[in-house]
Amino acid sequence: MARSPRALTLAAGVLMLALVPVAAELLDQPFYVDLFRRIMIFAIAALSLDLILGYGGMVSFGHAAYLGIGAYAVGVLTHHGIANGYLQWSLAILGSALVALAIGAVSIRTSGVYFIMITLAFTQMLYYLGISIEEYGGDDGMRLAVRSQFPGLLDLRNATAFYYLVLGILLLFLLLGQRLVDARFGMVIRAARSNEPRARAIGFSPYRYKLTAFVISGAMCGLAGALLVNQTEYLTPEFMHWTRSGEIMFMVILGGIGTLMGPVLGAAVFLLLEDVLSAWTVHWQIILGPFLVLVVLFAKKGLIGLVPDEAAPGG
Amino acid sequence: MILLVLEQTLNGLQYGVMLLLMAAGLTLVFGIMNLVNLAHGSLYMVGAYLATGFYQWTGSFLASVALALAATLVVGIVVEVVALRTLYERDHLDQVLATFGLILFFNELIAIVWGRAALYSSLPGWLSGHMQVLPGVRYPVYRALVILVGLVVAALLYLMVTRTRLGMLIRAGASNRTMVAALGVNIRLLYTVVFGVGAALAGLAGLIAGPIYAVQPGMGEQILIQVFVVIVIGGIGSIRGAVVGAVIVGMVDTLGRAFLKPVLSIVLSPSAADTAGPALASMLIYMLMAAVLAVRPQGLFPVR
Amino acid sequence: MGEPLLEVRGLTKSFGGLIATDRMDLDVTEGETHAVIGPNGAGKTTLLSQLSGDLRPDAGLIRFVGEDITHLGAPARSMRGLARSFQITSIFKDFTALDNVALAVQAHAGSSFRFWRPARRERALREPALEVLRTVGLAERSELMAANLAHGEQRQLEIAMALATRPRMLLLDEPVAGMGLDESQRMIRFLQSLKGRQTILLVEHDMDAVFALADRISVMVYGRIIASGRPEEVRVNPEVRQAYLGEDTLL
Amino acid sequence: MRTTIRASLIFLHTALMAVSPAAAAETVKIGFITSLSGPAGIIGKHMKDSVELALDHLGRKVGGLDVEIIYGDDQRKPDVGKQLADEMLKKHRVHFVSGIIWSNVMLAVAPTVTQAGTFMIGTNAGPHELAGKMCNELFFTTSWQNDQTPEAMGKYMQDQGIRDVYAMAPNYAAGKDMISGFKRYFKGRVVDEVYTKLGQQDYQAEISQIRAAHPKAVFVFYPGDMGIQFVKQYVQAGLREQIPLYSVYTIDEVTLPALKEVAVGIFETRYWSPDLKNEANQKYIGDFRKKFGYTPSFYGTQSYDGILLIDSAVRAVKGDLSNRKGMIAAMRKADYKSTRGTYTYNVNHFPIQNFYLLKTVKGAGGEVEMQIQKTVFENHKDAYYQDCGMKW
Repeated sequence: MARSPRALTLAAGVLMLALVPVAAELLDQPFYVDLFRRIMIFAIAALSLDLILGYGGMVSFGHAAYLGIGAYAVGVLTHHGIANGYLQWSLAILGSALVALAIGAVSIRTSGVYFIMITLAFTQMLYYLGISIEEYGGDDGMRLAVRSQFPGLLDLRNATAFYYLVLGILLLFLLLGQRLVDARFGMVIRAARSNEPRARAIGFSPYRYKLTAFVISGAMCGLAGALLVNQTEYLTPEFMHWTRSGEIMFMVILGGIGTLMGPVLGAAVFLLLEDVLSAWTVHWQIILGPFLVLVVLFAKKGLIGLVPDEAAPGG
Repeated sequence: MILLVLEQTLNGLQYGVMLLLMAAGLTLVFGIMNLVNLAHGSLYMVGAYLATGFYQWTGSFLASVALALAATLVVGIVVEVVALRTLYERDHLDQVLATFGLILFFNELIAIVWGRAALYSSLPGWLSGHMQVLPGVRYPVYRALVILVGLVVAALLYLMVTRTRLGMLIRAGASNRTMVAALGVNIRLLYTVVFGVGAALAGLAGLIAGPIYAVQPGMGEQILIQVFVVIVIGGIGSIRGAVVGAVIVGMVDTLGRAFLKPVLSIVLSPSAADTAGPALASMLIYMLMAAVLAVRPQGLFPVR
Repeated sequence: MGEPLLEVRGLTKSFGGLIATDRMDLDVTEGETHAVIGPNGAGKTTLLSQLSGDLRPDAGLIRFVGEDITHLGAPARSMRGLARSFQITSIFKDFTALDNVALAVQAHAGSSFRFWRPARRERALREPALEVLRTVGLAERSELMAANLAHGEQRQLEIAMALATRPRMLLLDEPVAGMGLDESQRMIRFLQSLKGRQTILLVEHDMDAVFALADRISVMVYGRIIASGRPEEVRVNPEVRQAYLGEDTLL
Repeated sequence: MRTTIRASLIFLHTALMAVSPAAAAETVKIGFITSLSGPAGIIGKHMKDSVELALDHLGRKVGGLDVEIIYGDDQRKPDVGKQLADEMLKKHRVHFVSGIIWSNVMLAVAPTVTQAGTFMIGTNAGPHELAGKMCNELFFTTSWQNDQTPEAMGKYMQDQGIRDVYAMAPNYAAGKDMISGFKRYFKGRVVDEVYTKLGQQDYQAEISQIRAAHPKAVFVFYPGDMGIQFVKQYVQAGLREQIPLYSVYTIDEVTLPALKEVAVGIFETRYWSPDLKNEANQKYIGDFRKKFGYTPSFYGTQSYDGILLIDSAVRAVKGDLSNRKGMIAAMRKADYKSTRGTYTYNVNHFPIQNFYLLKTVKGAGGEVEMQIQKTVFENHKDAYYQDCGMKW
């Protein structure tokens, strides 16, 4: 394991991410701390999606919902004068988990396109709900008066401290994800994705496992939402727009579905590409669109597929 | 009041018809090729642009309709052959993403060719009046025509699916594609034709929409999601489901917008009804869809 | 012969106008190998699917070890000791052979809501799984991806998965279908080795296999059992000969 | 060069550098954020073209210094806008951030910019927060506070003695602000207030409700494509001739080409119109049409004005970009040739300006255009400036 090309890539990637603030400092380009922090936040969201998409076979086209719930948890508490980060982030995780439980309970009964569309529909509902709540800015959203506060731990106003916190969470989730997919639980959801009738025939009731995975994924994405609103210092229902769900999905596919590093890589490439292309031409979407099609058609394993892997079974 | 309810019912029907024109093509393509085509909205947009362009060029509304229909059919066939054909055997995830990419491409292409500003599109004089449906109920002629067109298309689709050889192949293809192939039918050609028909239907919806809505890049996505709600409620792949779903969604959405607030204000305070009414009205069709799927996970008319 | 292990009464299932199972009765006694035969389209696989819980019957009763299981789903039946193999090979193709079997063991070895310890390093799962693979003769192939196994091996793997759930009764849907002569001989020998230790309900087309294995045979035609008895009784039953007119030579 | 020393880090730097920062103190750097892609991209185009025209008029110099403009596409998303602002501040080290169409993007961006000690020159969005409690000495706008325009319409309709008005807007914050701004001056009976789904396409149901309610007039706020669809359908339903339509931000030079004669007879209020007779405006309109081949909108004039305002500030401090106090003082004078004519700044750095009633008419050449009918407000102040703590 330690010597496999992917492990080396992971190590190199982590090292590079860890050095970003140092490099930014040396080059006097603090912007890159912000940019890479944003990338890592979306990487967390993409990673959470991949747990159910890549490993569980659940094509959720509404993952932006949890990004929104997490963001609203922080934004709403701040709005009411509660800036305590422990409280806010717990609520973000808990709230997303509960919403995921409700959405999942209905959605997982369906499959295929129905699942895609019902997750989309639920997210649309939440999006319009967000737009309608005037108290929290409606469509305009509202500014976050202060970033979440962690007295005695760290200060999110410090760009570097915030950066390393996000990096820490990303690494933690990578580790948790790795344990999860290899543990008994992960084997069940992967088996159900591979062949659900067979999984049922040997005695698994996939529904409970899939629902649990869905909730875990939602909770993780909720934390990403809490991070995103702190990054942006702005709360907006735009976080829940359906194209956002599509983008997160694209990050997963671009990087490599059914792997843990893939979504991280995908988030980085997608956001950097967007940044570079949109600075280059206003018609950047005419490049991004066909690029997306080509990735889907010809690079099924995503970018991570370019890095050789020892025959890791089961996926 | 009764006249108003009647008029709103007519409005709901008319909106349902617009949704049906889109939904029919989408559900046809799904039912037969098992393809989730998010770019269906792009074909709708193409139809609207071409019709607007042809109208300005020819000066004849009817000629522009005919030309735009034919042209959208061609565009649909080209898209099918170039990009979508390879997606039939892929899973839904790939289809969703690739066609999402196509949306970006088409929107930008249209923006490059026609600019980002909304186009001027209007009705010929003979269609812009209104008629007396019932004493006290005036209805725009064009909207009445839309209802008529929708009913005709629905009838034609029904006949095509139940009475023609193509329809038979379509039904057979939906249930057993190897069998159809074994019968010596060129299945590739069949798929291309079906996709072309679906595209033309989307184009028809688009060109009808042109004079009522804003003709601009991205116009397809605004209606697309609602169309998905329609076919999901109806049962994906079922023409009958699309018809029923479209009418239900059209009615629920229209009547919700019209009467939800007054009804709510009976039970709630006026200001609460002011807030809750529009919020609920915009979520109504999604709630309906969730409710339908909770009870019937395959929609109202499951295909398989 | 005491209480039958599996008891089917009045089982009925129809698809549209087509009746696949028609008020059918069937008993399987503990320890026996019971074969259900019948011409194509007689409804054998539909019967098996109803027994395993993959299909809901329209009417009738299924009792297993004295318990009414008619309304239980497939997982619950698996938990009660019913294990099936599928006519069309159904395995986890992107897992190794050993993973496949270990998953079956896992389903019957305590809770799977465990999130931390790698399942592939749980000896309590791997060792019994390897043991079962050894019994079916796939031990050397255990680390191969299931998709890369030969067809016959995949059929063996399927039986191994069923066995790994430690079932009280095996439901086998054409275990030798599509196999070469050698492979099917090996499979038949293996199933013979289970005889007596394992109750088996077998649906099979291959008459060699049926007569080599079955203690009792039930003949199914148009959704009904028309004859049931020991192989030599069934072989001479005129109704059966009638139903199998074209296939005389086989009998 | 620092970068040559740290060669190992160059890849990171160069790979991400879309625009190379040939930083020289003599160059004024302006970051201009607007929506360039997506349906709203048309507004961004009006703004961007106007910025370019302003630079042409200034001889490609701002305050006598070389100028570099960095455009950013916010995609109408607040978080993307915020990221662009960070990029402009920290990577490009701009001296001014300008542009911004949407209130929500503005609310995300403006504090980020001003907290970094950089000027934010808004050229469209005027959310009330920035006019009131969140006002800042580094924030200026060349547009208006959101409520002012509907206030003018409310005033006009009140003055006309119109009663029984039916009010409609999309169901989002700006929609509600518009109606409350309208009601601040309109004291007659509001038959009903209806909020429709944001981005709604079909208004036939609402139009039937309007007809049934028999109002004397209809007031709406439907920006962009929503406006095109609402107005078309309103006219197709034959209501234009029965119930006059008064609107804000619905008929403008962006939507007019898509509406043409459909919009004839509809009233708008606004602080600017293409037919405003002042030298700066006529020069702007004339040159704009010549260069870009279409008629600019108020989005354009504001952006044009924004660059001129920056120019006036840099000129006043003789190119000393570190002299913030001097530039603030200069901008407060609004000492430049605005396309709206002269105006002054309120304490919150929002313009005190006239508002006019406009009507869509068929012009002499057969072209459909908007013309000023009368002045509704002279030197109108916004409703929030008293909440702003700035004193000067």
